[in-house]
Amino acid sequence: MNPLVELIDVSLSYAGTTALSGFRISVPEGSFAAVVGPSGCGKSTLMKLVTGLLPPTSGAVLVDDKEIDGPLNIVGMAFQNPNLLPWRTTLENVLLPLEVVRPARYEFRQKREEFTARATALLKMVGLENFADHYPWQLSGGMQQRASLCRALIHRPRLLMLDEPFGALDAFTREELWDVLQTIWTEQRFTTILVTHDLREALYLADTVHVMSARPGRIVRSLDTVQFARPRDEKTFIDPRFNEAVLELREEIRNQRSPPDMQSLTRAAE
Amino acid sequence: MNPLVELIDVSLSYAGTTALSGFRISVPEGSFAAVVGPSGCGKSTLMKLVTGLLPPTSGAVLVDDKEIDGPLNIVGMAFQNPNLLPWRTTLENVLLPLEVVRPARYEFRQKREEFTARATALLKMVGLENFADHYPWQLSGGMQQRASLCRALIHRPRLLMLDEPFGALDAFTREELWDVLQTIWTEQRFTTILVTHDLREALYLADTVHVMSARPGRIVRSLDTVQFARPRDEKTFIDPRFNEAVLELREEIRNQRSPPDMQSLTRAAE
Amino acid sequence: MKNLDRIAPYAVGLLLLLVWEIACSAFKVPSFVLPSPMEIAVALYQNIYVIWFHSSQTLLTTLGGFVLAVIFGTGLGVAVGSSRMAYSSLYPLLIGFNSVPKVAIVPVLVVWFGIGIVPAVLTAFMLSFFPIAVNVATGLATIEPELRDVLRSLGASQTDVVRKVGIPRSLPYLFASLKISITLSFVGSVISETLASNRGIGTLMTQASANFKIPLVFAGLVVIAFMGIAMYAVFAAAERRMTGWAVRGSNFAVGG
Amino acid sequence: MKNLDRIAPYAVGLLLLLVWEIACSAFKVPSFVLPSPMEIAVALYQNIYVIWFHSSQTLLTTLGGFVLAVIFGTGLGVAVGSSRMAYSSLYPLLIGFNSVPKVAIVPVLVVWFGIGIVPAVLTAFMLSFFPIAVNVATGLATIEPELRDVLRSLGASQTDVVRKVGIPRSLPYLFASLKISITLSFVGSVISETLASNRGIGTLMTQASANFKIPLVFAGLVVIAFMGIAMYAVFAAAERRMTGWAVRGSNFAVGG
Amino acid sequence: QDLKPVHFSLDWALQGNHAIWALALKNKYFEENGLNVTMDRGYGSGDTVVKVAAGAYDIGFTDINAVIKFNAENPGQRLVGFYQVFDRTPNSIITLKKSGIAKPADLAGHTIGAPEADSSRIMFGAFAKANSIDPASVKWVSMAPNLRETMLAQGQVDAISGFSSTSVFNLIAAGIPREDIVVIPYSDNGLDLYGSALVAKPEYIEKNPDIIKGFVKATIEGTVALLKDPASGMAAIKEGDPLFDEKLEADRLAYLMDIGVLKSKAFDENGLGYIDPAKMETTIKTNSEVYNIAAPAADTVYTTAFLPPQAERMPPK
Ligand SMILES: Nc1ncnc2c1ncn2[C@@H]1O[C@H](COP(=O)(O)OP(=O)(O)OP(=O)(O)O)[C@@H](O)[C@H]1O
Ligand SMILES: Nc1ncnc2c1ncn2[C@@H]1O[C@H](COP(=O)(O)OP(=O)(O)OP(=O)(O)O)[C@@H](O)[C@H]1O
Ligand SMILES: Cc1ncc(C[n+]2csc(CCO)c2C)c(N)n1
Ligand SMILES: [Mg+2]
Ligand SMILES: [Mg+2]
Repeated sequence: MNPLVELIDVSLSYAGTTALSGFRISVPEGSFAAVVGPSGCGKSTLMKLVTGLLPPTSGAVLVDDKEIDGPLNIVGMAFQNPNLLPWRTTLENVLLPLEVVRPARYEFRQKREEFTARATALLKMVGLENFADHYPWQLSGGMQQRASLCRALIHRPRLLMLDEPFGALDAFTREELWDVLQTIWTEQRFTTILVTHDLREALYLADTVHVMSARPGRIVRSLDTVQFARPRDEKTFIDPRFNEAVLELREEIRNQRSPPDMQSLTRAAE
Repeated sequence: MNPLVELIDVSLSYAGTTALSGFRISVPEGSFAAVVGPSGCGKSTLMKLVTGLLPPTSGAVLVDDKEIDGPLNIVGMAFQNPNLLPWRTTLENVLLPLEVVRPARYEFRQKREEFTARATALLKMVGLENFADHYPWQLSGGMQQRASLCRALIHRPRLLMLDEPFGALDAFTREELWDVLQTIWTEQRFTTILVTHDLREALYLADTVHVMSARPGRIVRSLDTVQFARPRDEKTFIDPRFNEAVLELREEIRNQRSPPDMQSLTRAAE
Repeated sequence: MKNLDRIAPYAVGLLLLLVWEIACSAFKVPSFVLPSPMEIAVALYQNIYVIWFHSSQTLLTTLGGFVLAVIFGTGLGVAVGSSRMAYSSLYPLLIGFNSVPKVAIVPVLVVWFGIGIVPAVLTAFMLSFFPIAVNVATGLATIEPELRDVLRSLGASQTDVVRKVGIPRSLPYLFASLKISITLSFVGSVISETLASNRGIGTLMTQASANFKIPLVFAGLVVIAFMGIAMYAVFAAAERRMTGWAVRGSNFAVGG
Repeated sequence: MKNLDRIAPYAVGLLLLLVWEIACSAFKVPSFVLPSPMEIAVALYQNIYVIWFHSSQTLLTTLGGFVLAVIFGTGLGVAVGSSRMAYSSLYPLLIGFNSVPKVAIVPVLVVWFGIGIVPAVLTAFMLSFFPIAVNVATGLATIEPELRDVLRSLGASQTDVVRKVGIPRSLPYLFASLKISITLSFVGSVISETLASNRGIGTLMTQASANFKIPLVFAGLVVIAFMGIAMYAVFAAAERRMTGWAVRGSNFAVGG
Repeated sequence: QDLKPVHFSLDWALQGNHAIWALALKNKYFEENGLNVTMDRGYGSGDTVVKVAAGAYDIGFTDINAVIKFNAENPGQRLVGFYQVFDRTPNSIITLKKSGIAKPADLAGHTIGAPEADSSRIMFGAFAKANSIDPASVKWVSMAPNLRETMLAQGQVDAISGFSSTSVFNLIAAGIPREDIVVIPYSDNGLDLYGSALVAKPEYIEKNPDIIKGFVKATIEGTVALLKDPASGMAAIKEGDPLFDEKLEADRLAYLMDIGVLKSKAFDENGLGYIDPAKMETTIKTNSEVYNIAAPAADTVYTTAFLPPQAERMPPK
């Protein structure tokens, strides 16, 4: 399959901090990639590069075989921070992409009811059907995150970018949403890049799990998950190979980190 | 031991939403309590009640045996959202409580160096020693969360409130910080209330784990963890009773939740 | 609390009048220097028709200038706030233009447009567009990049970003600037009327002052003040409806 | 880009002067209606000492009034922005007061304080405190409750909240209001000088206009505009240093 | 029939003497002379001069002294007076009894308030010369025109300069008894100059001689009607301006007639609008000295070409 997203020798430096360096990745069209790595290694930066929110310092970011030079309009993104607009209700927030992306924006008035129904169905799916008319600041942290997920999906993007979309959820809500996401993905087969700290989540959802090194980040390992048949379900969790893979990833990440400074810890605790 | 925090039959209603109802909890002075529960059940609300940021709709919130009627000044709180002030560097953000709480605020000028050293030591502990002079928006999500933890600790509060302080961190950073927190707590023995979605985290750190029902939230189960000797370490994880307790909590939370609506899921995926 | 809130402005207003009245009689301030509220009230009552005749015109020209200012000011603010080029090239010019007292420019307008409603509308406009432009520009320039990124990640155009995030985000400050601007609009149209007009509170005031009827001058001022307050009430209502989200948990609600 | 930015204001300014000059000669605008830039330049050059004598006084009174306005306006803004009571009772009064053209009040000041520097300073102050108060109040009333809670959870007093969150949070808007206010301060002191003063650009302007030396009037205006721009440059520098965080990733930096 | 439109600006807010044209409008004198006149209030003589020169108005009623000055500053845009309305300037020094100032010589060492721009203040040099006092011996305080009387009443200045017809009545309105007000008119103290006139641009006059003629005729008819029945004149203004204070303005008009401004021996003998070339020469010479300009030729300042025969402009007995 053709890669939809390809990063070639990308590096990105903020003033004073090199976030990514010598970064290479290739995500085939229609596949589900997960990215894991230690905190601060450049995962969110990667997401911004792929969507064109940031230009790389060097190297090339190719989407659809073209080097991008600004934000794309085939993307749905759930940011690490839910970033809901405080002057819009949950429903209005979820509808936002349809007011912006082509061609939905031109049909927005006439298809308003259809779009609202679509948004309501998504909200129901994540358990927010009763909060459509609430404002974001009336939602709990986890509820905001779920609304943000709906906003990323509503316009059926070709490329879905999820930056720790389930971080603020309890284990059950989270696992339910895994299945929700899997179902939608199986239907629509958009290309997905998921950043997560939950290794089980990465293995459960993705076709390939990429492990990043500590800052400056680059990919040090890519693990295929073809051995776990789709659709995956509770049985996948008890597959011994699944737990082996979790441990393997765990070990890989541990190698990428430097231990904490226990001396300073003792000092601070004095 | 005397309870430092006690909630008696507390209920809290926002316009249109009852977040807590018939809520009772008692947290002995110097103990470590963890609160777990489904997303949106009222955990963050509980935190605001205990610190006096919100008055209860009915019932009584007692701290130090006195009913509170406004924000307290014995508290260190890490909010679910890091909420760092964007016009202050990381270091200045961490120093903020010392500019506000008594008596530190009066000594702030003369003890500036001592305080800065204390803040720097805390930052080093969480791996942010190189980011003291960065602004919050120059930090990754996980880094912000760690800075926020430092801010909650800097003024050595009598009551530490942590609302999912490790949610945005990878497994290793998270587990290291558990140990960091445990060490500091063992030294200083401040009373702590920790909200988390990670059951292992709750069991590893707390003396008692409280399970909340779905909204309107109340405590349906409180689990003691005396059987796991302190200081806890990697050996605790392999204690079979530990994993049993995790499963037990898991089951308890599952009972508190209603299953998702799979019909609407199929509709949304059409 | 709610009730007290409603009474408060009247109470403070009354108190002020009382202090003024007492001060006037205690210090024997002559009425041609500063008339007492009673004298002003009498002048107001005796000339109510004349005042109505003039003030209706002033209200009209003020609103005309104000509407122009809102349209132009918002546009200018969007331009200045969203392009660095416009910012650095226009800001100094705008400041220069606005530092200049418009009294000196009104005569030019009168020569070009004749005495009447046009110079007054234009003066009201010239005085009041700047605060709107400044606040809209500042609102746009200080949008949280996170919110902007939400839109940019959807491939939104600059215009989309301004419409969907910039304007709503800056609304509280747009309203703030409207409060400043409406007062300046009144000042502008009255000043222009003082300099060249056959109708309007400004005309009334020069005429009264030419005849040394100072209480009538102040009666004119009082009417302007009330028209300003009435306009404010309109904005305040719109503001409450449109920017409730921005003051959601403000101090006002502490303990609520 | 950076260079272009630096040149832009001058380029636009020059362009404007050119258009003005050409329009004046094309439409044969008489110099006593609107002098051309060349005529103004000549008047400026020929009267440079007189202008300096008068403008130095105006600058002084303007700054005096402006400093008062900043102090009082900020205080008032804090009061109005952090207490619902103050908000609902003071806002209407302030609007009323500011809708009134100060031309009518200057005479009262002159009678009380005598002709000279005091009425000019007070007029500059009266015209310019309001935008500052409005923007500070709006800044405080729209603080994100999350940020306020950070301080409140530490048991911070209302004052602490204002100092540590309110003021820094509202700084971009405080600067915005300073830009508005400084222009109003200039207008205020010049207007007061026009009405009663023996020194200042306002005096120069009435004098010149009585002598039909309209180019000199406009030369005075030009000097005021330049003083305004100079003050703006000072604020802009302070603003860049103090509120960089607020425009961190603004459009200005797109692609950077 | 076709009425020719004319835009006419007064020198100041409506006052009693303006009833000349209010009557001309009301009694259709303008229409009878083929004119459709719109009349606007003015904002000072200087301002009226500029507006007529700029073409915003066709005809203005303004101080001839201001015209002389304007012509000197703007030689290409000059104005010409074609009908003298005021035989004398009402410019005066006005003070209160308690100041002890009774004659020009007493002014030395005192403060006088007036706008910098006021013709009374500008003419003061000539006034001082005519009365042999040192102009530097008085201290001037600048203020807006309408602040003058307040400042005098409040004792912030010892005297003010300006039109006595305005200041005297403002002081009375401020509660000062008439007998406490001291007026020292320039025209009684060695500076007998002409006052306000009807003016227009020479090009306009040349192009529209009929309009000018008609306007002069209507003005004369209005003046005659006003002198005959001042009360009807006051009523005519009041109709269009409800703020107009008939009683005050009737008094002001009577005052202007008393002091020989609107009604004078020269007008009585030679007819309304009469210009004594010698007196006009003095007016021009005084202005040229004060402003330090070359004295303009008399025919660039005024013309009598549009005056009807003397018999048609005799004031009522
Ligand atoms: N706007 C910025 N300016 C300067 N440095 C930045 C900026 N954004 C991110 N960084 C730096 O880049 C590095 C990578 O940040 P990034 O947000 O990509 O990390 P991350 O992998 O998403 O971490 P986390 O798991 O904690 O969210 C960090 O060291 C951070 O300090
Ligand atoms: N300011 C508010 N106004 C109205 N409703 C609110 C407000 N804050 C919270 N709620 C409601 O109260 C309930 C509990 O919210 P809370 O934030 O306490 O949940 P939580 O347990 O912290 O959830 P999470 O794990 O997702 O953070 C939610 O239903 C939420 O919608
Ligand atoms: C009767 C009469 N009274 C006052 C004025 C007022 N006024 C108009 S212009 C001017 C100053 C000269 O430029 C003054 C004082 C007047 N014109 N006629
Ligand atoms: Mg991140
Ligand atoms: Mg929460």
